[in-house]
Amino acid sequence: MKKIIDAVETIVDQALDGMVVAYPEYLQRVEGTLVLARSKPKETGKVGLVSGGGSGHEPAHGGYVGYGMLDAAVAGEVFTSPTPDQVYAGIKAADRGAGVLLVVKNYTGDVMNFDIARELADADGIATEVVLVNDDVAVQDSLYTTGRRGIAGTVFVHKIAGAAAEEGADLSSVKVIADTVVANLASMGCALTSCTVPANGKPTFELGANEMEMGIGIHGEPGIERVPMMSASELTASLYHRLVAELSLGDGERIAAMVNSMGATPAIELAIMSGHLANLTKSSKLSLEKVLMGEFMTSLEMAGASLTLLRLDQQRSTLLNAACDTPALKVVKH
Amino acid sequence: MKKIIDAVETIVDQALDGMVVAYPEYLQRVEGTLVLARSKPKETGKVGLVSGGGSGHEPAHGGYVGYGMLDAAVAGEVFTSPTPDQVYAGIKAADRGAGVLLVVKNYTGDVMNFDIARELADADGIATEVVLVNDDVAVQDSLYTTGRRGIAGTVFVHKIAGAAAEEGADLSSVKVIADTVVANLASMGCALTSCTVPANGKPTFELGANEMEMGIGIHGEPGIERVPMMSASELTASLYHRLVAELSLGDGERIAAMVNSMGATPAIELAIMSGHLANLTKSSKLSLEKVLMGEFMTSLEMAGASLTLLRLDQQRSTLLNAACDTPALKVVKH
Amino acid sequence: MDQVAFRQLWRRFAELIHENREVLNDLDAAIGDADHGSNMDRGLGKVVEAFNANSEASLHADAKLVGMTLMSTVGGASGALWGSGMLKFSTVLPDAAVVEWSGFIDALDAFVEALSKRGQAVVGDKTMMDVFLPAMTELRDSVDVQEGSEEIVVALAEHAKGWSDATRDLVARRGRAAYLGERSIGHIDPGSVSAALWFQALADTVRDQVS
Amino acid sequence: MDQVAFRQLWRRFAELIHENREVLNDLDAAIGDADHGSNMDRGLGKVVEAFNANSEASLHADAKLVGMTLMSTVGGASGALWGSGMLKFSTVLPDAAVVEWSGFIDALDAFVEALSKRGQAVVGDKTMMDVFLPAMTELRDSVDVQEGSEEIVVALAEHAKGWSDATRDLVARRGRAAYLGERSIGHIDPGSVSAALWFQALADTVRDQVS
Ligand SMILES: Nc1ncnc2c1ncn2[C@@H]1O[C@H](COP(=O)(O)OP(=O)(O)O)[C@@H](O)[C@H]1O
Ligand SMILES: Nc1ncnc2c1ncn2[C@@H]1O[C@H](COP(=O)(O)OP(=O)(O)O)[C@@H](O)[C@H]1O
Ligand SMILES: [Mg+2]
Ligand SMILES: [Mg+2]
Ligand SMILES: [Mg+2]
Ligand SMILES: [Mg+2]
Repeated sequence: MKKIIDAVETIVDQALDGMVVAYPEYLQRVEGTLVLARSKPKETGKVGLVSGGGSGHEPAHGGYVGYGMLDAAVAGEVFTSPTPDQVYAGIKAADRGAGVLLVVKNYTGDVMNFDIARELADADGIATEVVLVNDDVAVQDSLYTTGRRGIAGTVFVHKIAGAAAEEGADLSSVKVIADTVVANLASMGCALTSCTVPANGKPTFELGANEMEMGIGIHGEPGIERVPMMSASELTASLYHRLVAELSLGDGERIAAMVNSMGATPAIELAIMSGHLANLTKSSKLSLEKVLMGEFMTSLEMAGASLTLLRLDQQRSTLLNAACDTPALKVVKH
Repeated sequence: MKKIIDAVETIVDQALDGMVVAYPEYLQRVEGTLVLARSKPKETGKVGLVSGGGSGHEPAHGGYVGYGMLDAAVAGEVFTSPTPDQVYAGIKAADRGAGVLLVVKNYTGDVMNFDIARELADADGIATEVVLVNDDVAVQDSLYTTGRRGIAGTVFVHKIAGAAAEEGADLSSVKVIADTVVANLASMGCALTSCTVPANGKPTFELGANEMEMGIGIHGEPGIERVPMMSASELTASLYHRLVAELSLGDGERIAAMVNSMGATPAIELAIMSGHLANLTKSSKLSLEKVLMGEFMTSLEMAGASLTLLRLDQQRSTLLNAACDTPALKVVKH
Repeated sequence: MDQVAFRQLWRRFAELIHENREVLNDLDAAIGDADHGSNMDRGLGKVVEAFNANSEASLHADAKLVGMTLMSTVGGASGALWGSGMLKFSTVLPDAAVVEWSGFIDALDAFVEALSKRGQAVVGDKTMMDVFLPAMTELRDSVDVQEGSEEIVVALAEHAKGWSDATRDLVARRGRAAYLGERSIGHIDPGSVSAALWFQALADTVRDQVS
Repeated sequence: MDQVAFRQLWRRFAELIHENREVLNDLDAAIGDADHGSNMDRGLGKVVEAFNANSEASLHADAKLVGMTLMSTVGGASGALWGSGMLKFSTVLPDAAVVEWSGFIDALDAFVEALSKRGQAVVGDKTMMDVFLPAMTELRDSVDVQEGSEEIVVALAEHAKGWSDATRDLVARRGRAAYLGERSIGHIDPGSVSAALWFQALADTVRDQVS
């Protein structure tokens, strides 16, 4: 395992301090916790947004704390959901008196830890709502199992719900907007290499020279299928058609997309995928209004990429394009 | 070689198209060339800025095209300097009647190809100046050899010279400012893994499980020394002290820094380095006014990082903090 | 069971987890995210630290200390489950230094019920519940037997290991492994292994008490 | 030399570079950035394409076509050097279909001078100039010999290979390898190898003309 670290035990703590070093105008650390909160909290009376999860997904989640997106981000150990006390600290940091929306990716651990935190917040009189993100279409949705996972599409939830909260929408409205984002959101990813969980010290899985893993989650876990390497064109098309089918996107519909690197895959490859995406949307007569390309939800140093599609309506489009200013995502008004 | 590509020959062309797909509000491609130019050119009468180099350094160089930074970026094949005709096309795209500053990293190939392009521009009556970036302190400076290389510090030149040009400074003033940036700039990088040049299909060099390569350039070439892996603390200190010595930085001086990933090294590791950097500057009584942390000048999917220090004075500080809006770097006025 | 035994049980569990840390990570790597050993080891290390730093007045307080510590240091699915389970466990234990065997089983019953409620997993879902649920049945059947019956807990530890091993053939329906569907077949569930190790720790503790 | 021979020379050079593409990349990987073979191969492939698409009226025009093509397709240090060198070369060649051996040598002289001027490298700097500069001296000495003297060009090709091999022991002072300093010792300079291949192509062409 080759990583620029000091000790496995201190990675998360050190990294959070380093985030504040790099982004002091955006972030402060809530003392004694693994929570990053806005250095300039939003006005009282507005709904707070908290997101979080295991570390190792940088810039998620601290990178999305700032104007127009999150109010606080809660970090767990690498690939381990944060504990309820930490989530609760995040809720308190985000609460400006109008309640707090928790953005939770649908993993058992995240769901349970955030639920316990909500119970604590309840006891303290802080109103909370949850939006459960489950955009990963690689996984079958089912009532009888854990259902679909939340992956990179979560960033769209941060952006759109964050914009609504910034505009002053109340808690239940922000939740409704966030839920409709999720209802119109689909993602799928692939890995070209595994990543190495620092505490484990070796790659989580091994891939042959000509193999890729389709339908991976974001915890470096194996995907749902191992297939031979594809070209950029084949890969983009295969992900795209799957997402279009899941969302039943039809002629003339408006979409936003995210082409996300899992970590090691460089921007030049994402750009090639983005080119294919533009051509694919043209062929299916979809109106591609926005592409987020880059590292948004990573799995440490894994090579691979994910594609996300979001169906837009006027409201989501407006909120998506609303100004925001965070370390990892800035929408500047021209 | 596992990459999300279609064919080695079309990588650069496809990636440039993809950049326009992702950033249509910032970039347009100059038809028939490998040049990305601002989709909204700056006012006539202002100095143009052109930078460029081999591809594989994304977001460099197209990612820095936009308000307050570059006017055009010229791409070569992966790790190969662009050809003079392409550079000349970039110059023409950037020229708004007040001449063009070329930001050139000090590699033989870049220097010669940009020089030939200047001869073409000369013949056409477009005034050009060159700033030669040679921030890599791993390499001995010498009149009798190629001298020092230009690496990640180039981004500071884009930012500061770009801000001066945006403010309306004339060509010779912009060049003077750019030259003083270079005179106060020092960088050094390391690799934990090699990258694979697509056309070559295999890693450029091999590193043992406990080895790192110090003083690498940005073309995936071997560095100046192979050493055992260091901790984040040792690595940051070793790079830092080398840079401080080169710049003869003393008590109370103001600096900006860049903690740059070579590609695969994730943000969590950069953040750990940034934390150490902040402590180191405190110990040496330097005033660390700005940290750029992230992927700014990469070498495809290489794991590793570089550290850059820039001595600030009031002028450089003001220009560094001036608003800019490009795909890869945005300074938003709060 | 008294406080000494209770603490010994958890110290022993911490040891077993620490020894099996890599095994648990590897099992989790196959069908999850490779952190179950690290998570449990981190949390139980903190439990031992908490024991060393605090001498609580009662079993109730001890169990609460365990629950709070696990809840705030393990993280992930196992942290929420073990944490809230042990907090529930503590509410059932008396504010005293000793509890009857039957009282201990009642507390454990509350623990398992809390897990069921929180995690919604049933037998066959390929989770730690594949150990805890049958173990509870077996324990409840033993409620009349004297505390310290080495036989019972040793047999239980062995059975727990078997129930854990049997998760190998199951398709995961809860937790992170559920995303793998059929691909989860052929791998033992890591959480069931740590659950079985807890019963091993119980057996070891009772054996020590007796001898 | 006539246009047929001139084009054959470049076609042969293109072949040799293509065959040695990986060797050149590997040499460049050791002390540079692993692209010299790809760069030259890309450019020479385009030269062949340009030949196929254009029948120029003169040697001057043919040479200019080569220069423009290399200049705009090779890139890197070698592209700037070969490109501007061949453009210079073309200015010295007559607007005619044939040139005397001495005229060819004059053009080559201009080529090498352009390289020296652009690249500032001298013998011993571990670059293509370690082949071109001594080769020019040897050619100038042969200026009175009849065109088509197979002996001379075959010998020259052999010497060129030797000069290229000898770069192995040098410390690079120009080009990308210079950054490696002492570490560049022990590796042959890739640009010197492609330069030597050019002389090989020249020898092969002359041999073909003669036979
Ligand atoms: N809903 C659930 N109910 C009971 N146990 C569960 C549930 N989900 C997961 N588990 C257990 O948790 C274990 C995984 O724990 P761990 O790896 O520490 O957390 P995570 O899955 O969040 O990484 C699984 O092996 C399984 O036994
Ligand atoms: N200043 C120079 N003068 C002459 N030849 C040079 C000079 N610099 C580099 N070269 C030659 O160029 C070769 C490298 O070419 P190439 O790999 O295509 O370009 P780059 O170094 O830009 O990647 C070297 O092997 C060397 O022979
Ligand atoms: Mg986990
Ligand atoms: Mg090159
Ligand atoms: Mg796990
Ligand atoms: Mg090269």
